[in-house]
Amino acid sequence: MTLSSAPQNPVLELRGISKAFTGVQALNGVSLNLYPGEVHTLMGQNGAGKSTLIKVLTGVYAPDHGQIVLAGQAIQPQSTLDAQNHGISTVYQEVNLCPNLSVAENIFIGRYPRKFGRIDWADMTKQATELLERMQIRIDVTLPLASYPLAIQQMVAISRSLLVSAKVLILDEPTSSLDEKEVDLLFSVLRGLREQGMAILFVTHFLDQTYAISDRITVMRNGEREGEYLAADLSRVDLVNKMVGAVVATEAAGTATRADAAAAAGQAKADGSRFQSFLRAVGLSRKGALQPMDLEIRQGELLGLAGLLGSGRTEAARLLFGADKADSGTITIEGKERSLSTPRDAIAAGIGFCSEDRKHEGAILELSVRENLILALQARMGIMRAIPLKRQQQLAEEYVKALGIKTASIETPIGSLSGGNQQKVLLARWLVTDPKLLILDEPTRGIDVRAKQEIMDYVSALCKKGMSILFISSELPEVLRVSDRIVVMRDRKTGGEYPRGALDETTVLHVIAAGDQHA
Amino acid sequence: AKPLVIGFSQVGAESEWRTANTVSIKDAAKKEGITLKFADAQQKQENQVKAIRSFIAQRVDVIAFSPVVESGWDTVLREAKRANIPVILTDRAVNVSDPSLYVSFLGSDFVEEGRRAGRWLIERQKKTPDAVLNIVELQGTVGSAPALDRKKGFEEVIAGNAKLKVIRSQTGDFTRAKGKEVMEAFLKAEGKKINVLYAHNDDMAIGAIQAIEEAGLKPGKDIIVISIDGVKGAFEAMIAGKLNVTVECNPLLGPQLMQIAKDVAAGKPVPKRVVTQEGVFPAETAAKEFPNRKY
Amino acid sequence: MHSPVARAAAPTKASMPMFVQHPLFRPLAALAILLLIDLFMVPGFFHLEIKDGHLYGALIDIANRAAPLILAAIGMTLVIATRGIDISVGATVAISGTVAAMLIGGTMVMNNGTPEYVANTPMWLSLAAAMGVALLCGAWNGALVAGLGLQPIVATLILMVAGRGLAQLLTDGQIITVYYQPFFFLGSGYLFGLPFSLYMVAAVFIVTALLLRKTALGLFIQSVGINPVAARLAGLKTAVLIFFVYVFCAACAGVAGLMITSNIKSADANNAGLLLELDAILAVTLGGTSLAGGKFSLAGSVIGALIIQTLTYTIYSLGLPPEVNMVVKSVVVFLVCVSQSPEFKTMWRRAFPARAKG
Amino acid sequence: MITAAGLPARSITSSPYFTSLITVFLLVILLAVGGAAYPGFLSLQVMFNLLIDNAFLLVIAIGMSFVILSGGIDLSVGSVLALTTMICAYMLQTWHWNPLVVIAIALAIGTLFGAAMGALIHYFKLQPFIVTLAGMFLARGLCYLISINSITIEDPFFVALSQTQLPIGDCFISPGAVIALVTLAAAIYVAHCTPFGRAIYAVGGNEQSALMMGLRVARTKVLIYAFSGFCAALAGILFSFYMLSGYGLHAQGTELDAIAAVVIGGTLLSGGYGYVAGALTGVLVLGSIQTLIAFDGTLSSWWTKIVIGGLLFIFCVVQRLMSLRTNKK
Ligand SMILES: Nc1ncnc2c1ncn2[C@@H]1O[C@H](COP(=O)(O)OP(=O)(O)OP(=O)(O)O)[C@@H](O)[C@H]1O
Ligand SMILES: Nc1ncnc2c1ncn2[C@@H]1O[C@H](COP(=O)(O)OP(=O)(O)OP(=O)(O)O)[C@@H](O)[C@H]1O
Ligand SMILES: [Mg+2]
Ligand SMILES: [Mg+2]
Repeated sequence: MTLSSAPQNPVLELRGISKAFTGVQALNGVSLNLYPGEVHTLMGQNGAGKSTLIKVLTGVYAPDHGQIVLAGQAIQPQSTLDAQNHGISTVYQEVNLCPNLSVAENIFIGRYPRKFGRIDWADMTKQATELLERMQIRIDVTLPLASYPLAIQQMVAISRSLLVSAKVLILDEPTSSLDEKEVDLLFSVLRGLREQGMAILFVTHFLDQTYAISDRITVMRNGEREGEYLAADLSRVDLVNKMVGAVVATEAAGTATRADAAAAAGQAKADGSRFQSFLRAVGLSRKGALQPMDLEIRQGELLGLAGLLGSGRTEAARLLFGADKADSGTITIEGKERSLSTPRDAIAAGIGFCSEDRKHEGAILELSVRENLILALQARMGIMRAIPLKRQQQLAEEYVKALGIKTASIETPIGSLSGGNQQKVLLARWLVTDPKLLILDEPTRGIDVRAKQEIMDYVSALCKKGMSILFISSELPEVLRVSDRIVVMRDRKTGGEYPRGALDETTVLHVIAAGDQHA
Repeated sequence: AKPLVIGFSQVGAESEWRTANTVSIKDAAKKEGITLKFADAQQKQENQVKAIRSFIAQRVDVIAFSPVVESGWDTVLREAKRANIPVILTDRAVNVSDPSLYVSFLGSDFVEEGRRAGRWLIERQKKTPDAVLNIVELQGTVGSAPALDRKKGFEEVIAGNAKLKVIRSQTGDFTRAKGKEVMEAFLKAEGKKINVLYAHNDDMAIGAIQAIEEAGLKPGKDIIVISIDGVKGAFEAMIAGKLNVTVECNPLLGPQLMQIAKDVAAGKPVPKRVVTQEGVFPAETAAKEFPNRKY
Repeated sequence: MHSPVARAAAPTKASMPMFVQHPLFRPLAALAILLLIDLFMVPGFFHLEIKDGHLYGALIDIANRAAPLILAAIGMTLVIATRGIDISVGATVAISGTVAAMLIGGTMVMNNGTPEYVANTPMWLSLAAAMGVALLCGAWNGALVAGLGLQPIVATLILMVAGRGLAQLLTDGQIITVYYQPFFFLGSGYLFGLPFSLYMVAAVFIVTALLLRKTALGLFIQSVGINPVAARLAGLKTAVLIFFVYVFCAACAGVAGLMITSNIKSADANNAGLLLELDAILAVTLGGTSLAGGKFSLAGSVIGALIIQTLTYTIYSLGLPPEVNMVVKSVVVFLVCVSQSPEFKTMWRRAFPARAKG
Repeated sequence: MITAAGLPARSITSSPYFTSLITVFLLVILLAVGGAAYPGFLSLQVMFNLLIDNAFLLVIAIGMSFVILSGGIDLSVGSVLALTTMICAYMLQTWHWNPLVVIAIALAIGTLFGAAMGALIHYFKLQPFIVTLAGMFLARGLCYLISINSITIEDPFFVALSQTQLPIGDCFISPGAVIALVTLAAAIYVAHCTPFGRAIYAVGGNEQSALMMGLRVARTKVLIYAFSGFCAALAGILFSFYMLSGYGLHAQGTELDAIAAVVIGGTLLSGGYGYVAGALTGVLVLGSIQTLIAFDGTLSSWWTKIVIGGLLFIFCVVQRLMSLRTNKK
C-alpha cells in the first residue's frame, strides 16, 4: 500500500475478489476502495481483468470469492438492476444499448417519465434533448440509436448513467470512441459530479486522460491488484512499468513524452516522391456519408487519416474496401481502374480492412481464435482449397505470439478474450492475407499502451516491407507520430493533405476545427 | 333465364376420394349448365365458414358444402337462412339445434360403412367358426369424423362376437406411408398373431399390405385385409389377391347434388336425407368391377 | 510473468469423465434411454432375424423409416447453421416424389384378365428430373432469402403453401402409383442384408461431412450464421453461400422424396412429407444445434432424427392409444431439451454437488 | 457541439415504418383489384366479414406480434386455441359451469401455459421455436385426452354471443370482432405507452443490453409468452363463439397464418422492429386473399394453394423491393 491517507471512509470496498472462467483465472484476490468525491482510475493491460472486475461489481458475474461492501454493508448484487438500486451506475466497455430504440428511450428505458401511468413521450424527448445538450450534443433524439455513429452511442450510454442518482458511477473505457473535444466535455461533466460527492471508477488506456482526471489510480496486472496510488504520487513511467510489470522504454508512456522513435524509422522513406502510387481514388462519394473526395495511397506508405468524429473517415475507408457502394468516383489500383463494389473485389485487389466496430463487423464471437484468424485468408483462397489444419494452427500460434495475444489457447472462442486481444486477432486476420494495402480503422481503440506500441511498430515494419497502410485514429498524437503523410478530413470531405512533419497537434486541430487550410 | 348459381365449399383435396368427389360435382354442374362457385377450405372449418359467408355476400342461389366437422354450424347457417339461401349438405352431416337450417343432406353414412365392414368379417368368420381372429385396426386421423364413425360402426357389429378381438389400434392418418409404418410396428410387436387388418381407408390398407409382404406374409391370405372407400388402387390390390374386401364410399355425388339443388331452387320439396348408392366389393368381384371404376 | 492459463482448470470440469462433456453425449443418452425402455417394455424389440436374405426387425424398421427424416435433417442443419430455416421441405418432398412417380409411373392395364405393368420414362431420367425439380425449389428459396433478403421463414412459407399445390396440380389430386420394380429398390430394396436407404443416407452424410471437413464450407457457414456482417467484410460470398445451403437442403429433401415415394410405391402429393420440416427442425435441435445459427453438429442431427423415429416406433410398439401420441412426444422433447441446457447442468451440479466433485 | 441531425440513417436494417405503410398501400391495391374484378366485393358487409371471420386470427397475431418483437416465436398458439375451445366446451357441456367462470378458467390456463413456456425458454435458455413446437404438440395432445370427438356448445350465453349481430347501418359486425379490435387497441397502448411494452422492444433489440440496462428481462420474457398464451386463449374463446364447438382439430396451422400476418404487417422476425398495428393489416391481407379466391369461385384445391402462395410471394417481394428502394434514398 502506497497510500498515505484516506480522505474519509470508502463508499465502496472490494475485498479479495476472485473470479475464474473456464481456462482463465480472470481475477485473483483483487481489492479496491472507492471514495466519495474522487475519480479513481483503473489501469492495466489488455486482459488484466478490469472489465471483469467491473462486471463482478455490478452483478453481471457472481464472484467466486470475496466481498463487496457498500457504505459499510456487504452487498451481493444479483443483476445490473440490483446494482443500480444500490446506487451503482455503469457504462460498460462494449456499448450496451438497444440499437432499435430511439436515443431518448435508450436514455430513459427503465425509468420513463410518466403521465397518468403512461409514458410521457413528449417530456421524455424534451428531457433527453436537454440532457444531451448539456453534454454539447445536439441530435434528433427520436431517431433510432442505430442511425448514429458509435461515438454518439457512447455519449448516449454515458448520459444514461448520469441520469441515475447514483453514489457510484463506473465507466469502462468510455473514451475509446470519443475524440478530444468530447473527452473534454465528458471530463467537465465528471468533474461536476465529483464535486457533488460522487465516487467515480474510470477505466482507460490513455495516460493523458488518466492524469487529467484521476485522483487515485489502481493498477491491475494479470488478474491481480498491483497497487493503489494517488495520481499525484505516480509518474507516468512508473505507472507504465507497474502495468507492464517490467521496465519499458519511456516513449511508450504515451503522448506527453512521445519521442520520435517511429520518426527515426520513417526517416528513410520520409521523402514522399520516392513512393509509387498504389491506389488513387477520384471523386469518391456516397450520398449522405461522403462528399466527393480524392485520395492517393502510395506503396509502402503509412497514410494517416485524421479528423473529428463523424468527419467521414470510416465512410471513406468503407468505400475503398467496397463495404458500401460508392455513388460516384473511380478507383485506380496500380494503374488499372477497378470497380470495388464488394469486399471481395477489394480483397482480390490486395486490400484488407480492420473495422472500427469489432463486435458487429469484425469478430465472429463463437468461433475460435484460430478460425477468426484465418477467415479472410481462407475466403480469398476460396472454399475448395481449405487450409490444412496444421497450417492454420501454425499461423495462429505464430500471430498469437507475434502480437502478444493473450488467450488460453488458439481454440478459445474469440468472444471470451478481452476487448484489446480481440482487436489483435482481427488485425492478425488481415496480416495473414499479406495485403498490399491495409486499412486500419481505429485499430488501437481499447488497447493498452504497450500493445499499442507493439501494434504500431509491427505495422510500421510492414510498411517498410512495402505494404501500404491507411491508418484512421481519433488519437491525433498517434496519427502524427506514425504517419508518413496525413490527410485531414472535415465535414465528410478532405480538408487538406500534409506531409510528415508539416503538422503538429495544434495545427492539425486548427485545420480540423477552424477549417484553416494553410496550416 | 339466369343460370342457377351454387356455392360449394369443399373440405380440401386430402385424398383421392375427395378429388373424385370434387371432379364429380364440377362435371355435373357443367353438364347441367349451373354456375358453380367452388371454394376449397384446406381442411379448415373456419375457412368453410368464411367461404359460406362470402357466398351469402354474393347472393348465390344455393349453398352446398361438405362440412369438415359436424359441430359449429349454427351461426353461419342462420345467416344463410336469414338471407333466404337454402343449404344442402353433402358427404357429412352437421349437428345443429334447428334442422330447418339445411334443406337436405346427401351422403354416405360412415357408421354404416364401419358396420358393413364388420358384417363382412362376421360372414367370413363363419368359414372358420372355431378360430379366434385377432384384428389390428388402422384408424384415420385422430378425431376426424370418418375415423370415429368407422371405428364405432365396426365395433358395434363385432361386439357380440367373442371370436373377434381387436388387439391393436393405432392411427395411420389416412396415408399410405403411415399405414405402412404402423403396420410394420404391429407386425414386429404381434407377429403371426395378427389374422385380420381393418383399415379405415384404402390408402392405409395399401401401405399396410406392403408392410405385410415385406414381413414375408401373404396379405389377403395370411392376414385378411378389410378396408373402406373403394378407390382404384384397392381394386388393383384385390385383383392381385392382396386385399379381401373394400366397402364402397361413393364420392360421385355430383349428379344427385345438382338434381336436389335444382329442385330446391324450383321450390319443389326435397327429402331431408338422401343416402348415396354404395356397395361392398369383395375380391371376387373386383376384376369385373374394375373397368367401371371412375376414380 | 505467470500466465493465467496455468491456473486455469475449473475443478468441476476436470473431474467429470471426458465423454460426458461431449456435445453429443446428451442426445446419445436420450436415444439410449428410449432404447432401454424398449428393451424392457417391448419383448423382442432387439430381435433381428434373417428373412429373404436380409435383416429383419424393429431396429431395421426404425433406421429405414428414419432415413428420409435424417436426410431432411442433414439439409436443415446447414440451413439452420446460417441462421435460416426451411419450412418448405415437406413440399419439396412431395414435388420430387410426384415428378419421379409420374415419369416412371406406368399404369396397370388389364390384358385378358391378367394385370400388366407399363413403365413410361427411363428411370435414370425420371430420377434426374425429380432431383432437378427439387434443386429448382431450393434455388427458388435461396433466391428469395439470399437474393431478395426475405426472412427465411416467410420465404420458405411461400413454397410450403404453393409447393404442395403444384404437386397436386401435376397429379390432378390423384395418388400416383408406381409399378416399375427397379424403382422400389431405392426405398425398400436391400443390399448386403441392409436396407438400401441406409446406404443412401450414409452416402449423403459422408459426402456432406467430407465437404464440411475438407473444404472451408463448414467454417464459412458458421461464420455467416454467427455474424453475417463480419463474414462479408472478411470477404465471404455470403449470398452465394446462403443460396447454396437452401439448394442443398432442397436436394436432401428431393432424395428423401424419392425414398418415400419408392417405399410406398406411390406418390401422394397431399400427404408425402407432411410436417417433415417440423420433425427435421426438431431433429436438428435435439442433436444440439442452436436455431440461432452458427455452430452445428451434423452427427447430432442424425441422432436427433433417430430419437424422433425411435420414439414414434416405441409409441406404436407399446400399444399406446393414438390420443396420447402427441403428449408423449412433447414431453420427451421437453425433457431432452431441458436436459441439454447448460442451466440444467448447473442446477444438476448444485443439486448433486457430491457427484460432481467426486 | 456535435450535431448529427438531418443525417440520413446509414444502416437501419429496414425501416419498419415504411414497411408498414407499404403493406397498407398494397392492401388497398388488393381490395381495389378485387372490387374491380368481382361485383359486390367492396360491399361494406364483405369488409366487415373480413373482421368477423378473422377476429380470432387477429387476436392471435397480436400476441404473436409481442413475441416476435421480442425476438422470439410462438408456434403453440393454434393448439392452445384448440385446447381452449375444448376446455370451454367440456366444462360447459359436461359440468354445466357458469360460462363466465369457464371463460376465466380458460384464459387462465392459456396464460399459464404460455408463462410456463416462457419460463422454460428463459430459465433454461431454450430455443423458443422448439419449446413452443413441443408446446404445440402438447396442447393438441391434451385436446385429444379430453375428447377426440368434437363437442357442441349449447350454453345459452355462448349461443347468444355467437348469434348477436351488432348492426352498423345495413350491415352488422360480431361481438367477437369488437373484442378483437378492443384487444388490438389495448395492445397498441401497451406496446407504445407502458414500460412493459418498451421492454419488449428492448429485449428484441438486444437482450444482453436490455439486461445490462437493468431491465427485468426474465419477467418481461415470461410475461410476453404468457400474454401470447392469453391471446391464444382469448382467440380460442372467440373461436368458440364463432363455431360453438370444441374440437382438437380446430385451427390447425393457424400459427403459420399468424406469423405470416405479423411479418406481412411489417414486423421483423429478428425482433425489435415493427408495430403491433401491423398485425391488423397483415390479417386483413391474408383475409382479403381468401375472400378474393372465394369470390372467384373457379379455383380447384391445388390452384387455391398455388394462388395463395403466389399472392404471398408478390406481397413479400413488392414490400421488400419498395422498402429497399426507400432505404436507399
Ligand atoms: N466470459 C468470459 N469467459 C471466459 N473468459 C473470460 C470471459 N470474460 C473475460 N474473460 C477473460 O478474463 C480475462 C480478463 O478480461 P477483461 O475483459 O476483464 O480484461 P480487461 O482488463 O478489461 O482488458 P481490455 O483492456 O482489453 O478490455 C481475459 O483473459 C479474458 O479472456
Ligand atoms: N448510422 C449513421 N446514421 C447517420 N449518419 C451517420 C451514421 N454513421 C455515420 N454517419 C455520418 O456519416 C458521416 C461519416 O461517418 P463516419 O463514421 O465515416 O465518420 P468517422 O470520421 O469515421 O467517425 P468515427 O470517428 O466515429 O469513426 C458522419 O457525418 C456521421 O455523422
Ligand atoms: Mg475491458
Ligand atoms: Mg470511424
